[in-house]
Amino acid sequence: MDISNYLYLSVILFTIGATGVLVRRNAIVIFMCIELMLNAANLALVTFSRVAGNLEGQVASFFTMVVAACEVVVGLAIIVTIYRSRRSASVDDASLLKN
Amino acid sequence: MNILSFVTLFPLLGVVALAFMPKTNTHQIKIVALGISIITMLLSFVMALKYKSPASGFAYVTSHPWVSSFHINYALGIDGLALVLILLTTVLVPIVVLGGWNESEGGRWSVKTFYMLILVLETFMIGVFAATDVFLFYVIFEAMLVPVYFLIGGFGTGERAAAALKFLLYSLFGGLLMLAAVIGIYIISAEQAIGSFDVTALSHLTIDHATQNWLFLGFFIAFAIKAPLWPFHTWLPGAAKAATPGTSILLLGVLDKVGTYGMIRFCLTLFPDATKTFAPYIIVLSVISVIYGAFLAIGQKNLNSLIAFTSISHFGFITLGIFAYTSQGLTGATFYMVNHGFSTAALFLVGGWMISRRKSAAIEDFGGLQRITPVMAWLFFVSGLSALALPGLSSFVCEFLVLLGTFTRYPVAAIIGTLGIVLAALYILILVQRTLHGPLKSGNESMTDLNLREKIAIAPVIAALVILGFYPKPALHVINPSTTSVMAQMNVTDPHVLAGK
Amino acid sequence: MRTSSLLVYLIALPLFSSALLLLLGRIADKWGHILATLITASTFVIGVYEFMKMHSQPSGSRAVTQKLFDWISVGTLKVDAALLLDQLSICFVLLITGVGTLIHIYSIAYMSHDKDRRRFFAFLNLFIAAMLLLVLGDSYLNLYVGWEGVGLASYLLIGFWNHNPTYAVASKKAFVANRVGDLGLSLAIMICFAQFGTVSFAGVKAGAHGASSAALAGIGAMLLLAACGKSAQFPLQSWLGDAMAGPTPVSALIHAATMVTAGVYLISRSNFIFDASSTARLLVVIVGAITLLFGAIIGTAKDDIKKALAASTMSQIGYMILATGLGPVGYAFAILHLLTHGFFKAGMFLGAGSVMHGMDDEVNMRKYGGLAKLMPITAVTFGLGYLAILGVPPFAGFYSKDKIIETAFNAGGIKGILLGGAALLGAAITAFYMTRLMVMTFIGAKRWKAGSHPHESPLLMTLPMILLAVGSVASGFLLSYGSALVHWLQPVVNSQSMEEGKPLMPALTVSLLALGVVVLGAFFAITKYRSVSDLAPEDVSIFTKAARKDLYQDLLNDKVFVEPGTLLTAGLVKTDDRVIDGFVRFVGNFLAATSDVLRKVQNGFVRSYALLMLAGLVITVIAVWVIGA
Amino acid sequence: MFTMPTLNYAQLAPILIVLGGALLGVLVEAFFGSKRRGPIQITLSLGTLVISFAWLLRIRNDISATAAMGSVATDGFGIFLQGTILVLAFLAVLLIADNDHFAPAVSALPGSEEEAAAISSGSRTTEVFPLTLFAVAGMMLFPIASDFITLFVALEVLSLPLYIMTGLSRRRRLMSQEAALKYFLLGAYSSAFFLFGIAFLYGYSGTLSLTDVGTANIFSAGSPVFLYIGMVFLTIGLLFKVGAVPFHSWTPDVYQGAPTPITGFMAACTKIAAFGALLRIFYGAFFLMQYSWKPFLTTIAIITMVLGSIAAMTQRDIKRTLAYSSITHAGFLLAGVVALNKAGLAASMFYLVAYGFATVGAFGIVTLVRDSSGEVTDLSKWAGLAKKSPLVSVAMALFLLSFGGVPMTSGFISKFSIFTAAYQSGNIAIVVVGVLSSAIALFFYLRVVLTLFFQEAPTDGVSVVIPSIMTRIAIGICAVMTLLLGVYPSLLLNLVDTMSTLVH
Repeated sequence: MDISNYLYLSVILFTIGATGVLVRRNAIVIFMCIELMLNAANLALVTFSRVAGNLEGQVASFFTMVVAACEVVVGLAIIVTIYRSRRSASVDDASLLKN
Repeated sequence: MNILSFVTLFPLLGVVALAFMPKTNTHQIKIVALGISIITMLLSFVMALKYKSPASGFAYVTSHPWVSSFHINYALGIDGLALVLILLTTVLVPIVVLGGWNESEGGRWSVKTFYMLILVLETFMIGVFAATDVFLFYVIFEAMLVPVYFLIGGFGTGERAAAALKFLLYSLFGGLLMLAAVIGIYIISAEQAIGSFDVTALSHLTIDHATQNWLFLGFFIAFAIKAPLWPFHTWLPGAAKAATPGTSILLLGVLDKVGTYGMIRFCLTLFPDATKTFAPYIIVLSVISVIYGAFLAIGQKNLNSLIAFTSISHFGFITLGIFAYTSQGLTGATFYMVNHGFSTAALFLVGGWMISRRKSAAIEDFGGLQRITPVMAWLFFVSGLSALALPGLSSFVCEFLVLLGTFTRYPVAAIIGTLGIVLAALYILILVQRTLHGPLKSGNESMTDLNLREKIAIAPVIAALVILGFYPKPALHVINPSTTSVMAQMNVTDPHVLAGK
Repeated sequence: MRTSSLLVYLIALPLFSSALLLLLGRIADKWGHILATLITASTFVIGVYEFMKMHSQPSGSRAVTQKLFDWISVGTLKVDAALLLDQLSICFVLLITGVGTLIHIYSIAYMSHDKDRRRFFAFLNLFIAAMLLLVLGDSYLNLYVGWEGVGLASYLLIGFWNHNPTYAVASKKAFVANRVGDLGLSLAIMICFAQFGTVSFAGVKAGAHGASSAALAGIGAMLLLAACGKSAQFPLQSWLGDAMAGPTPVSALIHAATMVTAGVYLISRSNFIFDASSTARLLVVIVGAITLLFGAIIGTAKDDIKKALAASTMSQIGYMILATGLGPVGYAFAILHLLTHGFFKAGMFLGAGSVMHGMDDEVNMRKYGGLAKLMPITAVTFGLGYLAILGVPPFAGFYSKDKIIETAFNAGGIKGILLGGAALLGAAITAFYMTRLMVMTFIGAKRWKAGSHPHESPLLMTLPMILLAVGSVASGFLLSYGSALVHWLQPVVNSQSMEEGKPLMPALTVSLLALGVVVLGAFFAITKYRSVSDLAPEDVSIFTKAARKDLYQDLLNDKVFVEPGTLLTAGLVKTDDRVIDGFVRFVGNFLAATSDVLRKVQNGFVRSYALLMLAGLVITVIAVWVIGA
Repeated sequence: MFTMPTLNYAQLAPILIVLGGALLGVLVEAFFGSKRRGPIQITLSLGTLVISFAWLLRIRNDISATAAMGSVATDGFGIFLQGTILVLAFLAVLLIADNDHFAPAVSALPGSEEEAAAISSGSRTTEVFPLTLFAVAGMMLFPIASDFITLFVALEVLSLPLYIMTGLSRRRRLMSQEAALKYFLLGAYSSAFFLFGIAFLYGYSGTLSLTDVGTANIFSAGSPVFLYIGMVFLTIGLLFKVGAVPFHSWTPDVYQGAPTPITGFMAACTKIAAFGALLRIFYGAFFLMQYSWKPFLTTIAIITMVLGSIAAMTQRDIKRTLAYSSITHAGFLLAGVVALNKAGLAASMFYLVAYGFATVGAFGIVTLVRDSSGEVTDLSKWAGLAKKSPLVSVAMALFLLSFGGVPMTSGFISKFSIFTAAYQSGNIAIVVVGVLSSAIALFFYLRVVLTLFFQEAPTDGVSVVIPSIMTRIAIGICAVMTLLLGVYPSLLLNLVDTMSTLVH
């Protein structure tokens, strides 16, 4: 299989993620879309690692996973807190700060 | 420390002294402020007496590195142009302090703050004329706005906050344009030699024409706003209306002169080619200023804004003289700066006393003052005569020189400008008639005439107007070499005599 | 050239005395008028002394100078504060100080009831100083200082009772009209400097022949404008009538004898300009001719004795101006008429003042009548002045006015006939209105207000009137005996240089003609005004109405200058706020509106923020791609 | 096969010390009672920062590209910025130390009994101190990172604590939480772009080293499309952090919602770190392909300056105003980035210092202005404050004038040097726009000054609480520095001249 197909997949995933952030209201879902974008980037890293013939890309993807995990911790904490206060995880409800 | 630095920084000593005085002891604070400003004045007299016109460049030169990365120096030095303006400053400050003895009270802040601001301002005002480093000039040019802003906003009347803001925004806007030009000329100097802000060094640069034009405009617009020249003038009447008389005197008498001073010191000498390119247009603006300011003055209902518009008209004359770049024009314009300082000071002082006694600045509230307060009325009249440039008073000498100098290069402009002398008669005499003549208007009955302090405050101003009118030689003697050197730097000569010789 | 250190005192003494009286205030109330009068008298003494000295010199070296100090020295412009006393200026010095002294004396009595008499004398002395500077300055710029100085003094004196709003307005009007003239003088000086590089009389004279005719015409026209302002000539004449608001001695001194003749001095002094420019001369004679008729016509309709005299002054100065435009010999005749006029008109004004003094300051001649019996001295002195102004031989006016009429006829061609005709017509009208004045005031029935007790004035007032009357009688003969004045002025104005053309008609014919029209005018007036109503009739001809309104010059000024000016001012005030400041406000509002839009974009929804980011990203990628490709 | 990396610990020590301090802080949270934690944490944090700074001084001349196998570059530029971050963090910690700003029980529902109990028990949130230290460590790493992995990790290390800290406000909890959510979501979103950009740059050059990307692209046959995508995505991740338009939307909301000392901290330090990284990347890695990015970065700089200042004009909240001000300053700093000359680098360094002091100082003052319900950020309530508290008002005016670039304040020298550098690079358009937007920006700074000094105080006015000694010190230092750097800028200018070196 042509290696560029991996890239296409990566780009498509990234686009889905980026669009998902825009169209979904639920903070958790949005957050999942962002994770999807990170994973798309991971896929690209691994693919390029293959093309370049070195391991740097693969190592980077491990770092990414770890960082993503940290992000989950922090992110979920924030989302849960706000859910408790507002009884809603919709990001559109949280719009006190504006103008 | 040379005497110039000393004169410049001396008022700061007063600021320090005032800072340690208790707020409540207002009388003592005033005495100290007055004392400091008088000593500064005497020091500047000493400096003036020892002054000898330098063959080229500046006298009392001093220079210390300030920001070495950009070759910025604390560099001071004066020529005749700067000297007369410094003297104007040091003379006016004690007069303002004495004349406006009570105007610091009832402000938003304490009397102490008022005089600290005044003295800080004095240092800035002297420094701005003494600076020979463009950057230093720029810094002071901008920094001096801050004390004025607080003086207007904190101690003024009426729409003082808005007026102060408008003043500051206009000035800073101009200043920013100038900053771009300051940077530009510095970069050019860095390209041609070692970077420098020294005004003499900068005048030796060769700058291509297009760049000169842009840099010129950067400086010029800043100065035109400051001066102010039509159509950049709309901040002035509001500021004059809101400010205390003392502040107005310093604002119109000295601060605005920085604009016209800058035109000579920087626009003409640094960008001679651009000056020649733009001069005709600026002459047109100046003539408009002269006529427009006069008409607007006629149409004013408020005493202070009337004086402000007369100043716009007078500044038109000054820029006319500058951009005619003839000996008579330049010397006349410089001398005009000094005389306008005194003449405006006189008007604002007496006007201020009238307003504070009447508790109103509306012209229609006055009437028949000559019968009840003759001394005040007379002084107001004499101040008015100075504004309309009556021969025998110093303003005549300079106005005439300006017109004469302009005529030899731009006859049409001078002819139109001369209409200004008729309009000046109108705006002054209408004002005099409405306020001083006629039967006593109700509301004026309890006005009191000037007291001794007020008489002492205004006496030197009137004396200066009369003495310099009859015997302007000392001033002209000092100014002439500067004019010559400016014209030499511009590489221009006076127009030839058309016939006769 | 000879120098004299005395000249400066002519100016310094009265100036000093004026300053002293003003600064000392009430302290000087008791003796101020005496000091002022003595000072003026002393300047007369100096004048006479200088005249004696000058007279003893040969004709070519009579001029005296005194350099005081460098006044203005900038570039090539060098103006000294220097004085020049020559044959021309000595005439003025003597007139100013002589008449001035008399009027000071008169004023001591006239103003004795005014609590501000000290101030009045201070102003008078200020005027004397400025007027002497005007005639003594050795350059146009020095002259200009005096020129505006007398304007100031005139302003102060017209508005001496400025608590009366009308008087205050009158003084303002006078100053502004004068300023219009001053504008002309300024421009003339500027052209002189641009042309010759100097503004001194000597320098300009030396260079005049090298200048272009356009430049000379320009200078001439501007000097004429200056003269029109100061000497109340058409079209700047309208202030003079209003100027009668000032105390009567002021009218006599400033607005009859001296200041208003400064225009004549200016043109005579600038003879080298006018001699070189026929265009300028033509303008001068036109202005002179128009004004002499204008003033005369106005004079016929005035009931206010002072205004009638003022109109007469205007007209008489018109004669002088006309004369100055008639070439070299005209200058001498102009000066001659100026001097004789100085005597008889000042005398008549003082007479009018004396009448007012006796009539509780009544100025309306319709309330006079039959005063000759009660005020014999006044009536006689006034009558002598009357004969002089009519030009009845051998009174002073005869010598001067006839010469002007004669010279006018001799100007040649149509011009000569027109000018001569105008001058002759003026003489007839003069006779008419002066006779009317005499008749209404001194003869006929009493039309006094109840409670008036007319009486003769005290000696202090009558003495100057008598002395001036002597002048009215004798001065013409003395000055023109053997063409004394013409010879005297010759070195200055070159008055004999021009070959006189073949006269249109012999001098005797002119004199007879003039006398004829005068008699006619006087007779007409006597018949018409034998009986006068004490109220001005309303059903008068359109000409009378026009004359009463000063021939609508004020109306014209209002319509052409004042009203458009007022509108323009109001318009500019609005423009300043709405257009210029409005533009700045517009920029501010525009920015604020943009700012509001940006605030709306910041809507608080996190997803729209993300959209903004994404949009920014996409645009950036495309842009970079396009630029890179 | 695993090779032991050789690490130069001496050069990494400043970061390690901060990380160590942070870990100690975590232990303190675990082992000390709530009453005693406060003083200990404050001392610990301040101590850590001081020691780290002292160490930094020791190694200030050790320049090396290989301190961590090429992953970090310790050069004059990096060390200078690290030092700046430490100093400003120190001042920010002094502000943070004021007990009043943080929710006593973050997990408790706003308004719940649980919260009331926490308040009455006087317990305080001390987690904020170790979080701050973690963020500081990330910030210190960010500008010296010289490979993409380190860059990414540093970005996250600095960001994640900030997300949490944003949500800790004691008052207006809902807003604070909302700010945290927004900051987190948008931050993560931008991180994703950032990472995707890294992936494509890697695809283009086959290396993750910044240095090698810089040189690889000349020889590589890799598609420039990868380069463009990679570069733009990466840049946008960074532009998000500095708050450049149109990636700025989070700034006003987060600045407003976050506890004010935290706002001050992140406004100053994040900006320094992010600009540090930007400058290193564009002066280093992307230097040779400036033709491709200079136009778009210039455009962004211009848009940022103009829109930032215009948007600020009509703000009514002081914190939002300062947020837009920080956006505008990002625009000016970008002008320094695109200048691409040594003067530009030095100017940016000076600018960051000056801006940092003024920012911490200004937010420090915001913490002091309160009414009964806590901090008041509504500008209309600030009217006439100068009458009651002249000193505080004068200090605030000083900071605002410095932001506006009025001479005699540090902000003026900053602008002057940035514009000089931009002019020198021939980019006169950016100078002109910069000057004009400065004028607009001045309007809103002066409007605040006017409100403070010339308006009449409302009846339900606010008052300035008597600041704690620590807050006083922080604001005092900021004010003195702002004035000093304006009056005698040579102090710092000479330093940045020598320190403005980059190793590749």
